[in-house]
Amino acid sequence: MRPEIQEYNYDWMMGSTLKAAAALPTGTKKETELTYRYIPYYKNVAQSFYSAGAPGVQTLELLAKYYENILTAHAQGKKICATTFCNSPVILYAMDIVPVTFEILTAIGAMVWKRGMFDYMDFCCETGMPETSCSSQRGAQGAVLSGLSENIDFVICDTPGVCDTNANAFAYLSEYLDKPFFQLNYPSCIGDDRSQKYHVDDYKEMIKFAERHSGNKLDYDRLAEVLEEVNKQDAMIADLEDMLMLKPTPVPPIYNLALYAGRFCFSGHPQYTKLLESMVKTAKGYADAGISGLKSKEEKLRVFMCYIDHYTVNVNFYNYMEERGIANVGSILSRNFRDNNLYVKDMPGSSYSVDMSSPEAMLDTIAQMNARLPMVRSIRGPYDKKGMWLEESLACAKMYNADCMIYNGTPGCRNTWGMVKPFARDIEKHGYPCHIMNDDAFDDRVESWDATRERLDEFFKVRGLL
Amino acid sequence: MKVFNDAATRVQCDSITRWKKEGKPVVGYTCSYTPAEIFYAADILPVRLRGIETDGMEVGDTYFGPFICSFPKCILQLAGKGKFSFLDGAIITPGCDGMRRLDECWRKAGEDFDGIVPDYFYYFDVPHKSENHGMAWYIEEVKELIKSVEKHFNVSITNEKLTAAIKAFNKGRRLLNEIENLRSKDEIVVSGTDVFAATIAGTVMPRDEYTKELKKWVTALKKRKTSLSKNKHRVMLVGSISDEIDLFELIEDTNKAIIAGENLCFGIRYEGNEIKEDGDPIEALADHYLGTSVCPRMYGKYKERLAMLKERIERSQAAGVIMQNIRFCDLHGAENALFERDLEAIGIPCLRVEREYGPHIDAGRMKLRINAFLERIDAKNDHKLSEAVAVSA
Amino acid sequence: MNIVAGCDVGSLTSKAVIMKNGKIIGSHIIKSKPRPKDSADAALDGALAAAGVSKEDIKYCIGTGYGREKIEFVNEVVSEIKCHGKGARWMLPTAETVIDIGGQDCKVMKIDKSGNVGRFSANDKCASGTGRFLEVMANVLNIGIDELGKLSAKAKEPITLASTCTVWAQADVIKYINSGVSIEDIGAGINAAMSGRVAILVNSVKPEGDIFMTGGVAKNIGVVETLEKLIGRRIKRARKADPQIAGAIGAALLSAEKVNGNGRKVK
Amino acid sequence: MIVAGCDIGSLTAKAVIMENGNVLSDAIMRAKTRPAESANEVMQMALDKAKLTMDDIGYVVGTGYGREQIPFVDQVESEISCHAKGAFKTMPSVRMVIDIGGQDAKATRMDDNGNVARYIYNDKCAAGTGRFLEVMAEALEVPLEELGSLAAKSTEKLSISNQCVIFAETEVVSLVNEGKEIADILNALHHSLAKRVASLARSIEVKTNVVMTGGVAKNSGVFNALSEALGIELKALNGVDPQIMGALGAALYAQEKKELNK
Repeated sequence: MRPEIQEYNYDWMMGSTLKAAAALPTGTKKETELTYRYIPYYKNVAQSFYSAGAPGVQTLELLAKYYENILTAHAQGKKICATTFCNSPVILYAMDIVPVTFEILTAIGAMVWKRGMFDYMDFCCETGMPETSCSSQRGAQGAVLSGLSENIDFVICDTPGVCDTNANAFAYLSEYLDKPFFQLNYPSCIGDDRSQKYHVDDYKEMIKFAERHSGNKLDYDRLAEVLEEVNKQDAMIADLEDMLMLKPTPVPPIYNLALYAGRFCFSGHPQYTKLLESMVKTAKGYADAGISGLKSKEEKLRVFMCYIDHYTVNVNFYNYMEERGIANVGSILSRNFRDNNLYVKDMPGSSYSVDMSSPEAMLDTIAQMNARLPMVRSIRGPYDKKGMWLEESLACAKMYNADCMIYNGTPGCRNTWGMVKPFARDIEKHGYPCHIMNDDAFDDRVESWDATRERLDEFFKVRGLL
Repeated sequence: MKVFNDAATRVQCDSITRWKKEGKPVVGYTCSYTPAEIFYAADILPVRLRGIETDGMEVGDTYFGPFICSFPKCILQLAGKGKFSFLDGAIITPGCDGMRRLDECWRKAGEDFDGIVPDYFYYFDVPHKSENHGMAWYIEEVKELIKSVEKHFNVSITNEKLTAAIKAFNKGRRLLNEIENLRSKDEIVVSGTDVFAATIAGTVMPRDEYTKELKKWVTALKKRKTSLSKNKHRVMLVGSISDEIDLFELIEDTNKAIIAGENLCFGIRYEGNEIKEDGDPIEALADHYLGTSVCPRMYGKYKERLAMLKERIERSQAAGVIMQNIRFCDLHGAENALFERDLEAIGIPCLRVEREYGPHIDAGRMKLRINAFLERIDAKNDHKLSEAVAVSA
Repeated sequence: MNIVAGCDVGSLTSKAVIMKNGKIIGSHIIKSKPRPKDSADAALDGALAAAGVSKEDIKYCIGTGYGREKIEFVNEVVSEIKCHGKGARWMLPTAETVIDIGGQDCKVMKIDKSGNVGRFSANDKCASGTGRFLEVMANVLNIGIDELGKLSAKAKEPITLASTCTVWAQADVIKYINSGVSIEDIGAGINAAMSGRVAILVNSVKPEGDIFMTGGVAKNIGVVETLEKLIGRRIKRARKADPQIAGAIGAALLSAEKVNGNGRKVK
Repeated sequence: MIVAGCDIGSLTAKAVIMENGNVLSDAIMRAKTRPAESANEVMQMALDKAKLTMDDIGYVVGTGYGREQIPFVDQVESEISCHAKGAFKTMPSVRMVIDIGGQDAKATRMDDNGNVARYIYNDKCAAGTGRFLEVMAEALEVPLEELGSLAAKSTEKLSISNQCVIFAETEVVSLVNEGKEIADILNALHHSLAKRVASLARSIEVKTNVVMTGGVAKNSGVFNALSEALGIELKALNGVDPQIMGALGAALYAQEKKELNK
C-alpha cells in the first residue's frame, strides 16, 4: 500500500469527504465554484447527487452519518461489528451495536475517489487473499486489515450458502485479525416450513453470539421501536417500487442506489426514513405531473438489472443511463420482499411480514426478513427452482415492463458466473434481450469503463433497443 | 498397485466396467459430503466424480462462466462428452459455489446433448455448519436421500445394512491409516504418488474389491525394506481439490522430494477417518461426513484445521508444505495464505502456488517453483548443519 | 585458474557470464531464439569471445532460466529463483529482498547473507506483470522498451489500464492512442499497471532490509520509480553489473562454489 | 449510386465498394497503428481497383475496432451487425455467424429476416482470437496464410491447454523443444482455438446453417476443427471472401441508407 494512503484514517477521510460534499449545495455559488476547482474528479460525481435533488444530498448526509457512527462508536462504549450487505442492520441497531458493511463502503470509495479503492483492494491480496475474490469486500476490508480504519470487535456474516467469496472474505478477516466470527447459513431453498424454521434457529444463535460479544442484551422494546420504523420504511419502499411500474417511471436511476444503500446502512433507523420520505415526495411529484424521473424527462428504454446495478466507479453507469434516456427499473437489490409488495403475489412463500405481537413473533419477523435480503433470497439455490433467480427476474421484468435485462457483477461472483450463461439463455427464451457485462462494478482495472460503455451501446443498438 | 493405478487414472476404470457388466447400478457424487455407505447398503456402486482425462473445455465453457474453477468445468466436459454414460445417478452438493452450479449446468447441457444427464439426478443440500440445527438439517437431508434412493432404485436401505456398510468401509479406512503409520517412520518405503493413487482408488472402486486389494498391498508394503526417502526432503501437499496423480509425480520426479503426507479432500483427509460402528448409523455417518469436515467451506473453523494440519505435519515429519489452489478457488486460496503465515511463523517452510486443474497442468512453471522451494529447504538444512558444526567445534 | 560460467536462458532473452576468481571477465545478452539450446550456445559463445577464453577453459557451468533443461553444455541446472538471489547478493551485498521480473514471470524473494533464498512468491496468474507485458505494450506504442521507461517522468495524467490481461490491455492502449491521449500518459499508465501488479507481490513477502531488482525490467526507470512509490521504499541500484545478467551471475557463482570443491570440466 | 463499407480491425483493414448492391471492388491490408491511416489507405486501394475516386462515393459506413477513427465515414455500425448483414446477404439461409477477429471472437445468431437475435463475445482472455493464432505463427515462424495447409499434414494428436495467449506461446515453444512436428502443433492450436470458439457459439445455442467470417475463416485448419467441435458442417460462403464480410455488411448498410434517402 502506498505510504501516503497510510497517513490517513480511512473512516475519517471518507466521513469528512462525504460531509463536506453534503454541505456544498448550501454554500454560495462562488464557494461551490471554488470547491469544484479543487475536486476536478469528484465534481461529476458530486453533481450527479446534487442533481437528484434533496434525496441526493440526503444520501450523502446519510453516508456521512454512517462513517460518523463508526468513528465515534468506541468513544461511546459501543461495539463495532463487521458485516455484509446481505445482513440487515436492524438487529444490530436494536442491540446498540454499530455495523460496518464492507460492500457499501467499497461502493462509496469507488464513487468518491479517482483511484477508487484500488490501494485497499490490493492490500488484501498483499496479505494473501486471492485476487480472484470479490472486489466488493476487498475494498473496505483492506482498510480494516491494514489497521487504517476503526478496529472492529467481531464479525457476523450471513452469506454461507449464498456466496462463497463473500463468506470466505469475512472468515478470512476474522482469522487474520483474530476476531470472533459468526455465520448465518442458508439452505438452498426458501418458503417451505423446514427452511423457515432453519432461518429462525440460526438467527437465534446469532443473537446469542451478538449478546455475548457486545455485552448488550437484546432489548425487545427497542426491537419493537426499530421494527416500527422498518414498517414505515417498507411502506415507502413499496410506494417507490409501485412508482417504478409507471411508464415513464418517475423514479430517477440513482434512487435505486440510494434505496438499497440506505436500507443496508440504516434499516430501522430514522435517518433512512427521512431519505425515503424525500425520495417518495420527489418521485410522487414527477408521477403526478406524469413525467419521467430522468433528467432529460424522456424515457427511451426500461432496463431491469437482473443482478446488481451498482457500477459505482465514478458513478459512470448512472450517468450513462441518464445520458441515454434509460430508466432503471431496479435490480434484485432493490427488492425487499415485504408482503405489501405487488411482486410477491406470484411468488408464495417468498415474502415476510412484520408481526410485533410478542418477542417470539418479532424474532420470527426479523429472521424471515433477513432471509429475504437480495442475494440471500434469490441466488441461494438452483436458479430455475421455485422462488429463485429466474422466477424473480422474470416476475420483475414483466411487472416493471422492462425492455431488456442486464447482468452486472464482479468477477468474484463465483455463484452467479457459474450459472449466468444458462440463465441468460432462459431469459432470452422468455423474450427479454439479455446483456452480460464483463466488468467489475468496483474496479475498472478489470475492464475499462470505455470498453464497458462501448459494449452497452452495441447491445442497445444491435438488439434494436435504442 | 496396478488395479489402483487403473482406478486412479481412468474415469471408467476396469472395476466400474466389471460392476456394470453384472447389471448393477452406479451413482456418481461430488465432494466429500455424500455418505457413500448409503449406496453400498443398496448394492449400488458409489463413484466420486472426477475431472481427469479431459482434452478440451468446449462443453464446460459453454455453460459455466469465465471465472469458475476448472474442476467442475472438467466434470461437465466429461459429462458432455458421454464419458459418464456408465452413471445411473448423480448427486450434486453445494460443496462450493462452482460445484453447486454443476447442477444447473449439467441439466441445461442435457437439453443440448442427448442422454448425458443420468435418470437419477439429485441435489443434496449440505449446510455450512455442523452445530445444532446445522447437524439436524444434514441428518434430515441424509434421510431424504435414502428415501429417494430407495424409491428410484427400488431397494431397501435399513439401519442394519448401513451399519454393515460402515463396518465394510472402516476396514479400508484402517488400512489407509496403517499406511500413514508406515509413512511416519524415519525411512519411507512407498512413494507419495502410489499412496495417493491407492487412496483415490477407494473413491471409485467397489468397496469389497478395494479392501481386498488394499490389504494385499499393505501386507506387501510392510515387508519392503528399501528406503525411498534417503537424501530427499519430506514434503506435504495440501490445498484445493486434487485427484491428479501427475501433480504428485511432478513433485517426486524432481528426485529431491518425497511426499510424506497430504491433506487433500480426495486423499487421507476424508478417506482415513473411521466411523463409529455402534449406535444410530445415520448419526454416525453425519458425524463423520459433516461433523469432521475440514473443508474451508465450513467457515469459522480455521483454528481446528490449522491444528490438524500441524498434527499431520508432525506425524509425517515433513520439512516443508506445498500449498496449491486451483485458480478461482478463493476458499483454499485464502486459507493457504493463513496456513503459510502461521506455519512460517513456527519455522516450517511453505510454498504457495495457484494453478489450473486439468490436462497439462502448467508443468514448467510449477516445476520451477517446486525446485526453488526444495533448494530453499536445502539451504536451510545446510545452514542448520553448519550451525551444528559450529556448536560442536 | 578457476574459470566458471553461468547461463540463463529466459523466454525473452538469454544471458551468459564467465567469471574468474569472483570477477566477471565476460558476459553476453541475446534475444532468445525459438530453441533454448541455440540461445544457450549463442549466449555462451558471445561471453567466451568477450572474455577471450575458450569453452575448454571453463571448469564448471550451471544453467538456469526457463530453458535450463535444454542447455547441452552445463554440468548442472538450478532454478532461476536461487540464481537471482545469489547474483543479487553479489551485486548488492546488503540486499535482503530481491525482485526479479522475467519475461513471463515475476518473483520476489528474501535472501540471507549468503544469497540463499528464504520465502519467495511468484505470480502464477497472467502474463500481465511480466516483461512480456511491457514488450507487447512497447510494440503497440512503436517505441523501444527503454523509451517506455522514460515516459513516466513526463506524464501529466497517467491513464488507468485494464490490467488483468495483456492482450486486453493492448486493446485499451490502442483505444487511448486513437483518442489522442499523449504517449507519455499512456506510457506512464502502462508502467503503473505493471508496477501495481508487482507491488502486490513485493508487499506480500513483507520486504526487509535493502531491496534490489534484477532482470531486464530493472532497467525500466518508469516501472522502478512507480514501484518505489507504491511500496513506499527505495529500490537500491548497483553499478557492479547489468541487473539483467544477475541470474547468469548467480549461476556462475554457484559454479565457482562447486569448483572450490572438486573442479570438473565442461562437457 | 456508389457506396462503400470500411472495416478497420485491429489486425487488418478492409474496404468494399458497391453499386446498386453489386460489389465493384474490395481491398484488404494489414492495419497500421492508427486506424485513420489504415482507413485512408485501404479505401484508396479499393478505389484504385474500381477506378474511382472518393468523390464518386455517395455514402460510407464504417465498422470494426477502429470505426470511430475513420475520417470519411457517414455512419458507423457494429461489427456484429455488419458481419450478420454481409453473411445473410451472401447466403440467405445463414442463421449464425462466427467471426474470429483480432481482439475477440464473436458468435451471432440471426432470425429468419437476418436480424440479430443474440450474440456473444469471448470471455475475458484473448485466447480464442485471431491474435492467438498470430502470436503462435510468429513463435513457430510460419506465415499466417500457410497455417491451414501445414496443419493438414499433421499425424500426431497433441493438445494445447493454456488459457493465456502468452503462456500458450510458451507451451508451444516447449512442444517445439520436445521435437514435436510443427504440423502437429498447429493442428493442436487450431483445435484448441476451435473448441474455445465452439463453446461461445453453443452458449447462445447453435442450430444449423452456421458460417464463419473474418480472416481466420480462410484457415482451413480452424474451419475444419470448428466444424468438428460444433458437431455440424460449417457452410462455405458461396465463394465470397469471408474476410470482407464486415466491410460488405457495412456497404450494404450504406446502400440501404441511400435508398431510404432517395
